[in-house]
Amino acid sequence: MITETDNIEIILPFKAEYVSVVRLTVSGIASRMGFDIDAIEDIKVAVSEVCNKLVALGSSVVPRYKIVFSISEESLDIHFYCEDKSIKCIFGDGNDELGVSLISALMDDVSLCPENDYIIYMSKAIEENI
Amino acid sequence: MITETDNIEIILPFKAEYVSVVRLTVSGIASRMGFDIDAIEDIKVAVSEVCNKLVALGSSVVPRYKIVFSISEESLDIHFYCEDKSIKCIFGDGNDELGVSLISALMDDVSLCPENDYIIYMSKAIEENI
Amino acid sequence: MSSELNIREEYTDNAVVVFLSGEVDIYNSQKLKERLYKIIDDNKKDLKIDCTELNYIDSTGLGIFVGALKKVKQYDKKIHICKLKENIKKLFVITGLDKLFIIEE
Amino acid sequence: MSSELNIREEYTDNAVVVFLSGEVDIYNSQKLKERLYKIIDDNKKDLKIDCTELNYIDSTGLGIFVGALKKVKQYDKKIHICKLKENIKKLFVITGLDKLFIIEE
Ligand SMILES: Nc1ncnc2c1ncn2[C@@H]1O[C@H](COP(=O)(O)OP(=O)(O)O)[C@@H](O)[C@H]1O
Ligand SMILES: Nc1ncnc2c1ncn2[C@@H]1O[C@H](COP(=O)(O)OP(=O)(O)O)[C@@H](O)[C@H]1O
Repeated sequence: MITETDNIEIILPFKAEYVSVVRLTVSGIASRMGFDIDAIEDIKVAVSEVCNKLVALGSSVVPRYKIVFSISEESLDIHFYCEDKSIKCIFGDGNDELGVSLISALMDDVSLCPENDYIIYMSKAIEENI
Repeated sequence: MITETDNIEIILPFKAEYVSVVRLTVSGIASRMGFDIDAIEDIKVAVSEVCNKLVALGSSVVPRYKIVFSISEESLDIHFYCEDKSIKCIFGDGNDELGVSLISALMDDVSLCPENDYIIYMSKAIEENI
Repeated sequence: MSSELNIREEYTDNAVVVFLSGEVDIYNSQKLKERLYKIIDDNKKDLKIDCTELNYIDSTGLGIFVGALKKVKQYDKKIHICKLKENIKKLFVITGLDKLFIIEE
Repeated sequence: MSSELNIREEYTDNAVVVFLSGEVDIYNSQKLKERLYKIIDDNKKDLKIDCTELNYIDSTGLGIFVGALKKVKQYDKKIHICKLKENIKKLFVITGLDKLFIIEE
């Protein structure tokens, strides 16, 4: 089966004031994809939790981080990137029970500590009840 | 005077369905900057007109274009980029009177056909009545 | 998120009232065009476009209004555009389209 | 765009009712924390947090509720959280915080 994937990237400073911008961007993407209102809210919360943690950590090396939204017919896949390679396994310190429990519960597939070039991966399927 | 500028970039496919995503992103940025509701609407229209034209033109070389939002205390400066260097002076064909008149009237500073590495530049000052 | 476009019409003796709600943009303007053109051809009456709930329109949408105007003129009819929000009325003024349509409060 | 956070309080005989509207997120949660903590210390009463118009909250905001709970408990008081929208109530259930607060319709 051949499916086309569209990628939308946003690159932004490690600053708390722009997390709401990401929420608007992702809600626009998710609503265009046909997610229902509840699912859109879930995705907004999960994405924001990662942004919150990145903003709290910051980087002394680079000013910004990147989020890639991959849009297919089946799901919205989200990867977080940063060129500062010391930013890895960001929830590994165990300080964010609330955030981690939200991300894990609200998304369908999550990789919080991947051995990869991205920091975090999360995915939401368009029809959860497949 | 030293002022800090924050840059937010969004990179997206040449597709009509994602222009609304750009509108949400830019409205989030502009509202965070403190623009009033009328100014936010102006910026949304002007940015969308450029996206519309880019989407209508498309590119046979690259799948996506880039918008950089530069946020300072004085203004929101917006640059459109594409790696397909044949995309230049996009409104030069004279087919878009409506779009061009809107962009020119709604933004404070506009460069529609720059001799530069960006396709279009536009800027809105936070206090128009300086 | 009222970014969808909804179109609904009501019929009076000598006009069709078209209610637009949401956003008209490049993604959905074709739908508006087809609907307006069909209404015009099917009814051959004046058109009244009620924009109370229209939150956004771009040049694509404005161009469709212009096209619809050319079409009603073939039947010697008019287009009234009413209850425009201020930010949208401004777009009609900037483009000079406020002089082509009958703009009403 | 109701992304701003607004906080308003009303006083009854044995409780302070705090009305939250808009969004609580990492950017404005410090403002919520300071306001709630001050209300608690100044009044030493039960807190009732009315979330009718709260559209969004993240873990930063939930953490502040937990902190506020620790604080009211010093005065042997309780926190009632009422009129949560379904999408926000869900966050309390996921995190188990629905068992720490008195959640009311
Ligand atoms: N299910 C829970 N029950 C009780 N307290 C919790 C629960 N989850 C988190 N907390 C507490 O809420 C506060 C904020 O949580 P968290 O966001 O994980 O920490 P932090 O603010 O340090 O990032 C902490 O005091 C934490 O112990
Ligand atoms: N101020 C105006 N008065 C009358 N007609 C106009 C005006 N501006 C644009 N038009 C017409 O509106 C239609 C759409 O405009 P425009 O967006 O510029 O063209 P296009 O749809 O080819 O990109 C065209 O037929 C154009 O001639």
